[in-house]
Amino acid sequence: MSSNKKKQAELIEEISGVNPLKCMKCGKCSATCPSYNEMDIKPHQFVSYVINEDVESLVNSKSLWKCLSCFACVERCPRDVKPGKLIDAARQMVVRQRNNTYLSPDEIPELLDPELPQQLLVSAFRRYRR
Amino acid sequence: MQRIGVFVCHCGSNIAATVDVSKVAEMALMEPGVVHAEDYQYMCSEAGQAKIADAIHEKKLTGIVVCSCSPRMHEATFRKAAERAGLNPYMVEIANIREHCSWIHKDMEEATKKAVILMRAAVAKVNLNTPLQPGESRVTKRALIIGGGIAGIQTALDIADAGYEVDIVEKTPSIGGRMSQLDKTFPTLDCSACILTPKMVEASAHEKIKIYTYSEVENVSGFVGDFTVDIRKKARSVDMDKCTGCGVCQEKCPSKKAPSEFNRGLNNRSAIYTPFAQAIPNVPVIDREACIKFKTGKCGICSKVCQAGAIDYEQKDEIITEKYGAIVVATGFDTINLDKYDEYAYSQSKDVITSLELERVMNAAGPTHGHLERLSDGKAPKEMVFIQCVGSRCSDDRGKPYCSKICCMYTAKHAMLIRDKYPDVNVTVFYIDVRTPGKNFDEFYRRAVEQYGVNYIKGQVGKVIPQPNGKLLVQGSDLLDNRQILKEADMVVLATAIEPNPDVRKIATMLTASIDTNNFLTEAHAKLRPVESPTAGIFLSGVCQGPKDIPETVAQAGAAAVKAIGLLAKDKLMTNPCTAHSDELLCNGCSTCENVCPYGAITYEDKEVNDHGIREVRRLAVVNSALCQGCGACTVACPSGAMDLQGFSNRQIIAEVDAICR
Amino acid sequence: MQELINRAKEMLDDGTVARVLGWKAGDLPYNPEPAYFEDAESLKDFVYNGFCGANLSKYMIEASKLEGKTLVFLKPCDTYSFNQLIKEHRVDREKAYIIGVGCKGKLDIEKIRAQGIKGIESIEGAEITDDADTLKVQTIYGEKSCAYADAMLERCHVCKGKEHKIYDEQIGESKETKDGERFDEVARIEAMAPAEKFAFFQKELSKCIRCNACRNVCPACSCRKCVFDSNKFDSAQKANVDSFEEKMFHIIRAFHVAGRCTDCGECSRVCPQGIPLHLFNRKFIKDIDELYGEYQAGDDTESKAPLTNYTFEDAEPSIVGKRG
Amino acid sequence: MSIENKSFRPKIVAFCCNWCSYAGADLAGSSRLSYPADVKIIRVPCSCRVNPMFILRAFEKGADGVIMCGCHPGDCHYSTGNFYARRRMTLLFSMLDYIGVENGRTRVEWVSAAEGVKFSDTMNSFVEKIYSLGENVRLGDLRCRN
Repeated sequence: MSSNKKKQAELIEEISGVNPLKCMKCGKCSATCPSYNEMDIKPHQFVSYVINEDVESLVNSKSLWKCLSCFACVERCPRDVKPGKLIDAARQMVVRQRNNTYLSPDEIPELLDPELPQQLLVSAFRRYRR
Repeated sequence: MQRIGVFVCHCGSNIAATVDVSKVAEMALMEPGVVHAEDYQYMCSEAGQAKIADAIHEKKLTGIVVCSCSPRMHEATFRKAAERAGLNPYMVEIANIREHCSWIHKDMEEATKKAVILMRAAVAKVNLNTPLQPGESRVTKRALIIGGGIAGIQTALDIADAGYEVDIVEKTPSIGGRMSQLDKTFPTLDCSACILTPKMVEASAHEKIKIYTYSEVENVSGFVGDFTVDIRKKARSVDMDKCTGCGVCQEKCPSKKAPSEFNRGLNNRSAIYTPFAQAIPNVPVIDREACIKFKTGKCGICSKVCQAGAIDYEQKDEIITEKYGAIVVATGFDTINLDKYDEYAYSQSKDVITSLELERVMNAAGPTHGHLERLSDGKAPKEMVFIQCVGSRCSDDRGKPYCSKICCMYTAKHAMLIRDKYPDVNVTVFYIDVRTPGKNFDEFYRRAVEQYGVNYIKGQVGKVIPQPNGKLLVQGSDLLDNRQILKEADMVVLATAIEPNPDVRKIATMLTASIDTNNFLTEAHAKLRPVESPTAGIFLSGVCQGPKDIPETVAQAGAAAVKAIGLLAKDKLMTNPCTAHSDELLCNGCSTCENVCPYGAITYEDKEVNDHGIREVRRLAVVNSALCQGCGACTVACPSGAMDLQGFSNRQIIAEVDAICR
Repeated sequence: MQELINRAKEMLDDGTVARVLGWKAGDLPYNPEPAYFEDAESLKDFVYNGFCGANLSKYMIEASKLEGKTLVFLKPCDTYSFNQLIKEHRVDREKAYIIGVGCKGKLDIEKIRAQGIKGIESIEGAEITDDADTLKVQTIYGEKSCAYADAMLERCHVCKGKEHKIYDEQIGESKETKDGERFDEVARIEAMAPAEKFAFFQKELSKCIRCNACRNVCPACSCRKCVFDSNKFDSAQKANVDSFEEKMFHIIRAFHVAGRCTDCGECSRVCPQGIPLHLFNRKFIKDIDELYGEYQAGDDTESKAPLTNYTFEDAEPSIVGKRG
Repeated sequence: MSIENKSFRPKIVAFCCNWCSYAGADLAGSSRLSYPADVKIIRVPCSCRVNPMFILRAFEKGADGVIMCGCHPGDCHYSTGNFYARRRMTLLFSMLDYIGVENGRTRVEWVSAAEGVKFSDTMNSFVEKIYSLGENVRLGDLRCRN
């Protein structure tokens, strides 16, 4: 069981490319987060959850789907830890587990605004196809 | 054939835990020329050195290999030991089996194998070593200090008090440096100027100290004991001998729109100016960029009002060339540029300031005459927010990876002073960690919290948003209460990271002193030689070597002075005998080597040679061994292989290569 | 040719020069060799024709040590070597009287033989004054012919130009012979796969018999004592066939002359095994031109050589891998 | 690092200048930043002391890789040494590449005295490269006589 927890934490690190040990617990991510009040686990806590190998709680958290992927925390993190990437990776894990329940390309409405940032699209798909 | 002794050091368990030292000694006996090999607990100890001496006597050794720590650590120790035992010190070579072997490898078999190979390479080299005799060079008994801040002033005073001549070169119009810009100092809350200005006066009045302000080091040549330095004295446009420092010119100057460097650009100064009232020398400078006379040719008011006739618009930059035995770098620091930290709105609001700017605001001689007020509207602030670690401890490319060290303490100082003087002002400090090691430091910080009610919140600020009503919305997080904070503030103070003065890289290059990726000058040894540069004769004082506060700076300044005095006290220096020399019979006289010599140590002479019976006059390269520093550039440039380097000869290096590849 | 002899006689007679450095006929019609002529009488053997490829600059090192001036005949490409030797203080300009001679491309007997022309008795059309585009070759099998251009040395196809870079006087016209690009062959090899490059050079270098002809003829290889003959590098272990110098000789030699080699092509001309040795030197020249700006050794006597010069922005060695 | 062919242990010679890179290697050591034991360091006063002949000699004697480390350009203890070294090595490496010797076998890195981490990283990646290239047969085989 514990090795499974470890694997999950490692998977998150691998998907996100983030080394959570670089975090110096400054809290700038939480300070900068526009969704902070909606979140049950706060951005700076994502990091310690991964360090403590408690990916399960992260995956089951409200925060997972409250993160706007605005990447303000990624932009401003002084230590290159980028909690936004961790949460994104956790979402990817969920998406992967659900296999083929997510959108297929031909389901994408044709009238999408071409100016729309791709990042927003991707994160929107992940959020609304729960 | 040499008679070589090999000595393998255990270094306690530092080497012996990963390298089978007795095996290395055993293998050494199979190497050509080796007549003695042994291993011992600590070769560098007195007993260890005695073993070397005994073996030299008993086995009539002509060469020594010590397998131990880095030659940068103990080469000198073992060479001296050999010399005391009657062997030429340059017959000693070190095989580095600690830093380059035992400390980085875990597998004993592998590390031992490598140690044997390193030993073989050293033995192969020693087999080709020849006794070398160091030459002598003279010591110019004068020191140069680059930078006239507290570090430079203190070093200069200490050296001068020991009886040696000292010159200070300061880039700005006055000595004093950053400390002169500070209001109070932690943890005693002394007035900065009150403790600094007496030192400035003392330095300027000292008969052994000469101060070149508004001057820069332009070129450095030579080497330890005998540097030649060109100093550019920038045109001041004021005759220093005639000026009485009355200040009338500054009052009457019609151009008053140049940002004051001393006040960090928070207010303006006249085109002819002294940076601050206690400036030394108290002689103004004309800023030619701002001066109407220089821009349009008309004006000349300062010249008209100057009763001493000291104004000289024709003055030109002057180059002074002087010789020095030692050079101390004391170039100090600046705060980093905040362009990359737009989230703190520094460029958007006048009420977001750096801590150094706050020093000027708090200072009676500053732009607000010491009144704490918003720079946008002059109103007294009610809510003040301090943000720590702005640009410090960043591993991205926006800031600096190191801790700037002084910010925690000066922020506590600022918070305390504000709460003391303006009790109705709320002060909030957003911190990541509060770092207060040092005598009376933590007590100081606790006083700010307990006695003065400064509100410390653990959590970095995410952004500062200027509001239409002129306030600043600070969005932070409180990590301990796990809540996000939105706070309206009247002023925000950024504890901006410090960085070495940007000019230091240029200076380091001139001095050939090593410098790290953060532009801090590298010390010769992090623990044991913290005030010396690896380049002989160059010493480090103050923040140019790493972040430090005033007491530490003064302590290091004194230490650098002692090191410089130790050098100046010598009459003669032994020169490195590992210099280039040219084989007369092989030299083509082609001048290729001369072109790559950085020291001008190679000249050409027409000399008569006897080349196996052929007597003829040839143009030959001659190396001045006093000038040669032994880099070896010429040896590779030489097409015929005539030029070789003593101590690192072609054959020696090839023997090492062969031994490693065997 | 007669004009050269007349002028040489004149200068010997009036004592301007003590000797003449030129070429004299060899035992075969196509192998004239460098020679000193000390009097008018000896000049009867003097020749100057299409086979006088030999670059006389290097001989001026020794001639500079002799009493009096030496009259030397230099072709346009030879003058680069002479300039380079002045730069390196190896020749004395004051001791030389340089007559820049015209050149219409020098011939390579191997190129003629390669066209199946064997048993050569005489060759017509190689004289410098001949305007013919064709060589008539009398052989023991009868008369054969061959286009002049097809018999030219490789270096003449990429000729650096008709201009003499240094001279006291000029005699004779030169002809444009360039019909190829100097670096084409180098570029062709550069484009090969590593294994292919290696196979190419291994094949070529394996022909080497270490006769040292390339070194002896090279005007840049003018060291009093070659590193390969000194014990300074442990590189002179003659007994060991598998020794350092055997393997690395040509690379090291090319490196030693890098930035100094004028690309005179003498090494390839004299190699008895026909190894295209100039491909090493020219690779360095191409790299120097591309990385540090165009540089022609011997263009002048003052400029800094590329290997004794630098800029802060110089390419890093890793560029080698990046260029692909 | 994955070492596929365990029986192959490369010989790697590293030339390090005394003032920066050798000190950087010392720092790597005192910081216990490991790199494979295949690397053996030769101390030279300056990178400009490294004669291309030394490098060819190493290859000829069986080295599988040669790396030269010096002070960063502009930081040379002797002011200009590494500038000359940079040109020399660029031309030498280009020549080796030209005759078909794999370019990965030679490298130049600028490592300051403060860059222990860089030194160790550099050596790790260089050794890995040499493992991937395998034994150096070409320079040993490039002889003038068969």
